[in-house]
Amino acid sequence: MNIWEKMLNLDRRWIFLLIGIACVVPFFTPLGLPILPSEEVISIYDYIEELGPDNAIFVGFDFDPGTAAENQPMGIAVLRHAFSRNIPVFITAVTPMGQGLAAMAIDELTDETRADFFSFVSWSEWSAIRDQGITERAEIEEAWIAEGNLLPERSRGFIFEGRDFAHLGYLPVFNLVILGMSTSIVSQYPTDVAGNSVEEMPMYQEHKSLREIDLAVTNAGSAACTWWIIYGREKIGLPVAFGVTAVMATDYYIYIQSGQIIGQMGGLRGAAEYEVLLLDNDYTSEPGKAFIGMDVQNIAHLLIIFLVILGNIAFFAGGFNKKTKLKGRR
Amino acid sequence: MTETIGLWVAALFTIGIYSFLYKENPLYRLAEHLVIGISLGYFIVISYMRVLEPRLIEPISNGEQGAWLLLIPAILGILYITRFFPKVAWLSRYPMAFLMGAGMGVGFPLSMKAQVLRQLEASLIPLYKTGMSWEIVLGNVVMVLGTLAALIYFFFSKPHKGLFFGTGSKIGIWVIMVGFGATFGFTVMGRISLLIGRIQFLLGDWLHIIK
Amino acid sequence: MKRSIPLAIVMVGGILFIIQYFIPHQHSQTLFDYYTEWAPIVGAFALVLGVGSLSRLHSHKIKRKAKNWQYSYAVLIPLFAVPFFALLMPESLGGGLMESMGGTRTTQGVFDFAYLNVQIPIQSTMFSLLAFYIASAAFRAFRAKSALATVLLLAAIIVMLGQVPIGELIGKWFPKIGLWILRYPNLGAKRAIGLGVGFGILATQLKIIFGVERNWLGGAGE
Amino acid sequence: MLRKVPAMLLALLLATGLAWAQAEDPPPAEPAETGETAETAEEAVLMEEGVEAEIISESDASIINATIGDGMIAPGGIVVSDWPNDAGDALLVTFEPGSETGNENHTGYAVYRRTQGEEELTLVGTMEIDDGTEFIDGYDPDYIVESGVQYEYQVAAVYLSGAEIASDPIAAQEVAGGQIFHTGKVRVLVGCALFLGLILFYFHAAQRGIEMYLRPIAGIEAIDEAIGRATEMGKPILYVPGLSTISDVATIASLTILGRVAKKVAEYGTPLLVPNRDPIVYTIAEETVKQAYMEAGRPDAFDKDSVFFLTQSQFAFVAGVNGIMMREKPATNFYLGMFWAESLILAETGSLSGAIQIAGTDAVTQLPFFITTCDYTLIGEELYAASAYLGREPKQLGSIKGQDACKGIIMAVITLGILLSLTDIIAGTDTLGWLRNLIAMPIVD
Repeated sequence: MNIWEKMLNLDRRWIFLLIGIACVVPFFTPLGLPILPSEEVISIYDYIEELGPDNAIFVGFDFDPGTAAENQPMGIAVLRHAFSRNIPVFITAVTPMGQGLAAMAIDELTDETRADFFSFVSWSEWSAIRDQGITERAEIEEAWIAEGNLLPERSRGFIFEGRDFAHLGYLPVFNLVILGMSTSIVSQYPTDVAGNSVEEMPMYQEHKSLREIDLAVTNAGSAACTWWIIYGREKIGLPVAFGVTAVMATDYYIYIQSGQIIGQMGGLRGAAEYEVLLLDNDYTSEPGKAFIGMDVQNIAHLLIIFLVILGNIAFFAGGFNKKTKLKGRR
Repeated sequence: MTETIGLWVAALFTIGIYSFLYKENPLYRLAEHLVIGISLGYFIVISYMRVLEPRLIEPISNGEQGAWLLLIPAILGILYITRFFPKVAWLSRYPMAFLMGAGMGVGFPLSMKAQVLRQLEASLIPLYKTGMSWEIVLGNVVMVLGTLAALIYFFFSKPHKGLFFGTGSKIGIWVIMVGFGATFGFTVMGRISLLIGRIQFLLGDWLHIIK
Repeated sequence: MKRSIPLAIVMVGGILFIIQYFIPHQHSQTLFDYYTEWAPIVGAFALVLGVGSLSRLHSHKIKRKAKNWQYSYAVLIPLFAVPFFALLMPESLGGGLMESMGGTRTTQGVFDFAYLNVQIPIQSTMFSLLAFYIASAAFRAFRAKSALATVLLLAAIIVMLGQVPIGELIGKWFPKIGLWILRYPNLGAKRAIGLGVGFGILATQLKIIFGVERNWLGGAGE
Repeated sequence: MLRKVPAMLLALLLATGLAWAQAEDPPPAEPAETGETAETAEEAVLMEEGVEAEIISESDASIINATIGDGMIAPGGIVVSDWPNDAGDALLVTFEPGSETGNENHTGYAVYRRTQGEEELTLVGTMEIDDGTEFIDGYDPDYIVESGVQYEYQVAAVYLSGAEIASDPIAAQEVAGGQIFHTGKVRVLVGCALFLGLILFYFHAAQRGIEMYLRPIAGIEAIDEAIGRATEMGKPILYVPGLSTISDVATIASLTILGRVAKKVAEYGTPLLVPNRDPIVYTIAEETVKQAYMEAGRPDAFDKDSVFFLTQSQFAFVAGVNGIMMREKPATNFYLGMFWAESLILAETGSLSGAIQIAGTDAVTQLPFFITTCDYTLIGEELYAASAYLGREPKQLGSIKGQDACKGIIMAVITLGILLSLTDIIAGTDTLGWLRNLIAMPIVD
C-alpha cells in the first residue's frame, strides 16, 4: 500500500477529529467575516419594516431542540424586529419543545443583563391601564410611563404582554389548528401559555382570525412549515415567510418562485443575514449567535473542501483514475 | 440540584453518543437502549394524553352531543389489537382499510394540485422579459430544458437510446447530478450548525467555558 | 369478509373522499371533519402493536440470555416506567412539561427529567453526528472518477463556498454562481423528480383505491 | 364493473370540460383592487381639500360636524349575495360609498345585521375607508352566518366625530347556502379525470396482454447480487422499510420489494433484520416476510424476532439501527422507503461496517446522500417503478406506462410553453400568459 492509497483509505476517525477541532476553535478566536444579506432575507425584512402597531404577525417556533442552533436565532431576530416596531406578535409552536424554545427566546430578548434588551411588562402588571379602556399602543405606553415607570437605560423599549405579543404556545395536530384559526384564533387558543384570556387581549380584539393577520413567519425544522402554506396561504391567502434549516431551503425555493412565500431565511446563514440587517439598521448594537456561528461554518467548509482536494490529489497521483473502478456507483 | 444532576446526565449521554464515532461501546449501547425505551414510553403517554383523553374519553364521559359516534373509531382502533391473535388477525384490516381508503382519497386531488398542476404552472415561465439580466435568461432556459431532460430520464417504457431518449436522458442525469451536488453542498452548513448547537451545550451550558 | 370487505371499504372511502374535495357544501364538510376527528383516534391504538413487538423482542433476549441481554432492561424498564410515572404522578407530565419548558417551574418530575436530560440530548447528539458524517462522505465520494462524478463534485464545492463569507473573500462570484446553480439547474432537476414522484404517488393511490395494490393487507390469512 | 369505468370517465371528462368552458373564474370580487381605487379617489380629494382639512383639525368636534355635515350621506345600493364555493356560512355585502365627495372625515363603515323578524340590529363588522365597499360577513366567529337564514342588513358611514349615518335596513337579496361544486377546482378535476382515464386505459391495455417494454434499472438488478453476497459471507441482511407510515406511498413500494427480498432470503437461508419505526408498517412487514417464507416453502425458518418495532422517535430509531449495524455487521443493507435527515447517518455507518448498500427514496432532499454513500440508489419514481417491475403484474406495468404517458403530456405542455414564450419574445404578445391561466389556480380555494 503506497502513501496515496493510504491517504485514500484514511481512517474516518481522523476526519471526525479534524471536524471536531474546527468547530470548537472559533468559539475562542472569532474571525468576524462580513456577511451580505440575500434577496430572500431582505424581502422578509422589508415586509416587516412596512408594518406597525396596527398590523399583527404570527411567529411560529415550529422546531425541536435538534435544529435550535439554526432556527432559534431566526426566531429571536424576527421577534426583535417586531418588538422594535411595536408590531403585535402571536407566538405559536408546532411541537411541545418549540413552546419552551419560544419562551427562552422571549427570556433572552427581555434579559436585562444583555445589550439591547426590551423591558417586559406582564399582562397583570398593566391591568389597571386596560381597565380604563385604553387599547392603543401609544396610549398604553403613555399611561404606563405616567404611572411612574421609566424606561431603563439601554433598554430598547417596553413590550406589553397582550398588546405587543401573546405567547400562545403549542397545540397538537397543528395543521388543523391553523385551519381553525382561519375562522377564529380564540377557538383554538382560549388562553395563552400563562393562562391569560386571549379574548381579552387588545391585540386579539383587533385581529380575531388569521384573515386579519399580515404575516406568518414560521421557523421550522421540519415540513411543518408547509402547513402554513397549505392551510394558511392556500386557504385564506395569508402571507407566509419561512425560516427553515439550510437543508430544507433548496426545496422551498420553489415556493419563492411561485410566489407562495414572500421570503425565506435558510439555515444559520439566513439567520446571520437577518442579524446583519438588524445591526445595520440600528435595531441592535451587537451581532447575535448566528453571526458567531458563521465563523465555525467558514472553517468547517474550508476543511471539508481541503479534504476533498486532498482525496482527489491522492486519487490522481496514485493513478487510481486509470485502474478499474474502486467501487461501483450508479 | 436536580438541574445540575440533569446537566451532568445530559452531558454524559452526549459524550456517550459521540464516543460511537470512535467505536461502538457499552456507554453508547446504554444510551441507545435507554433512548428507545424512554422515547416509546413517551409516545404512549403523548398518545393517551393528547389524543385519546381529549378526543375520545373526555367527550364520551362528559356525554357531549353525538359523542357516541366516537365509539366507531374507538372500536376500529381496538381491532388493531386482534393482530396478537392469529385466528382473528384479519380483523385488523378494517381499521387499516378505513385509514387507507380515506387517506388515499383525501390525498389524490391534493397531490394532483400540489405535485403536478402547481409544478407545471411554475415550469411555464417566460424565458425572457424586457429588463431581465442575461444570467436570469440563461437560468430560465437551463431550468426549463433541465426539467424536460430530467423527465426523459424518468421514462421507463422507452429504451434510453437514440437522439431524443438517449441524449435527452443523458442530459437529464447530468442536470440531476448538478442538483444533487448543489443540495449536498448546501446541506453542509446545516449539519455543521447541529454540531455547533451541541458544542454550545457542552462548552457553554455544561462547562461554562464559552458565553 | 377477510379480504373483500376491507378492499370495498378502501374503494368506497377513496372515491368518496376524492369527490368530497370538490364539494364545498356543509354535508361534505361534515364528512371531512369526521375523518380528521377519527383518524388520530384510530391511529393511536396502533401503538399497542409496537409496544407488544418491542417488549417481546427484549424479553426473548433476556430469556435466551442472548448477547448483550443486560441492555434489554434499559429498554424495558423505562418503556413501562415512563407511562407509569406519568399516570401515577400526572404532574410529572403535561402541564409539568409545558411549564418547565416555559422556565417557570422549579421542580422537575421523573418524566420531565428523563425527557429533558436523556431523550432530548441523545436525540440532538445523534442528529449532530451528521456534521462528522457529511465530512467523511464528502471525502470519500467527491472524487473525479467520471465526468458525472466531477459534475457532482464541482456543483457541491461551488455551492459550499458560496454559502460562507469566506467564499466571498476568495471570489466575489462564488455566492452568485452557487445561488444560480441552486435556483436554476437544481430547481429544474427537483421539479422533474417531483413531477415523476407526483405521478407515482397518484398512480399508487389509484391502485390502492381500486384494489390493484393490496400488499398493505399483509398476509394474515386469505 | 370496471368495464363501465371508461364510459363513465368519458362522460365525466365531457361534463368537466363543459363546466370548465362555462365557469368563469370564481366571481368573488377582489377586495384588494377595489381598495386601491378607493384609495386613489380619496387621495385626489385630499389634495383638493387639503387647506380646509388643516383648519378643521384645529377646531373642536362639534364644529367639524357642523362644517362637514353637508357632505355626510348614508351608504346606499346595498347588495347582499351568497359567497361562492363555501359551505354556506358567508355572505358578501356590497354598497355604494357613503360620502359623495369622499371627504377625509369619513373614516369607515359599520355593518349591522339582524335576522328577519327581529327588532334589534347587531354590529357585525367595521371597515376602514381603505378597505373598500365590500364586506364578507360570516368570518367573525362571534357573529356567524347561518345557512338558509334570511337576514337584513344596514350599513352606516362612520365619521371622525363618531357620527354614523346609516342606510335603511334592507332584506338580503340572497341567503347563504353551500355549493355542490367548487368552481375554483375545475382544473384539479380535469387533471384528476385525465390521469384516471389514462391509467385505466393502460390497465386495460396491459390486461389485454399488450407487450410492454420496460427499461432496466440498475438498482433492481443489484438486489439479487447483494443478497447472494450476504449468503456467501454468512452474514445477515438489514432491510429498513423507511421511517414513514403506511399511507406514504414510498412505504408501500418498499413493502412490495421487501416481499421479493424476503423470498430470496428464505430460499438461501440468510438471516434477515427488519427494524420498523411505525407500528402499522411493522405488522405489515412482518406478515409480508412470513408470507414470503411460506411461498419459499420454508415457513419454519421464519424467525419472529427478525421483524421488529423499535420506537417512533426518529433519532432514537437511528441510534438503535446504528447499534445493530455495528454489532451484527450485516453484509447488505437496504434502505428503501421514506427517509429524512437520518439517511446519511444510516448510510455512512453502514459503509463504515463494510456493507453493500442499496437505497431508494422519493425524498428529494435525501437522494444526494444516498447517491454519494450507497452502491446503488433508486431515484424518486424509480422506487415505485421497482416495486412494479418486481411484481410483474400486468396492471402494475400498465400503470407505469400510464405514468409515462402523463409525463409525456407534461413535457408537451412545457414544450408548448417554450414555443409560446419564444413567440412572445418575437411578436411581443402574451400567449404564454394565456396558457398559464389555463393551468393556474387561485391561491385561495
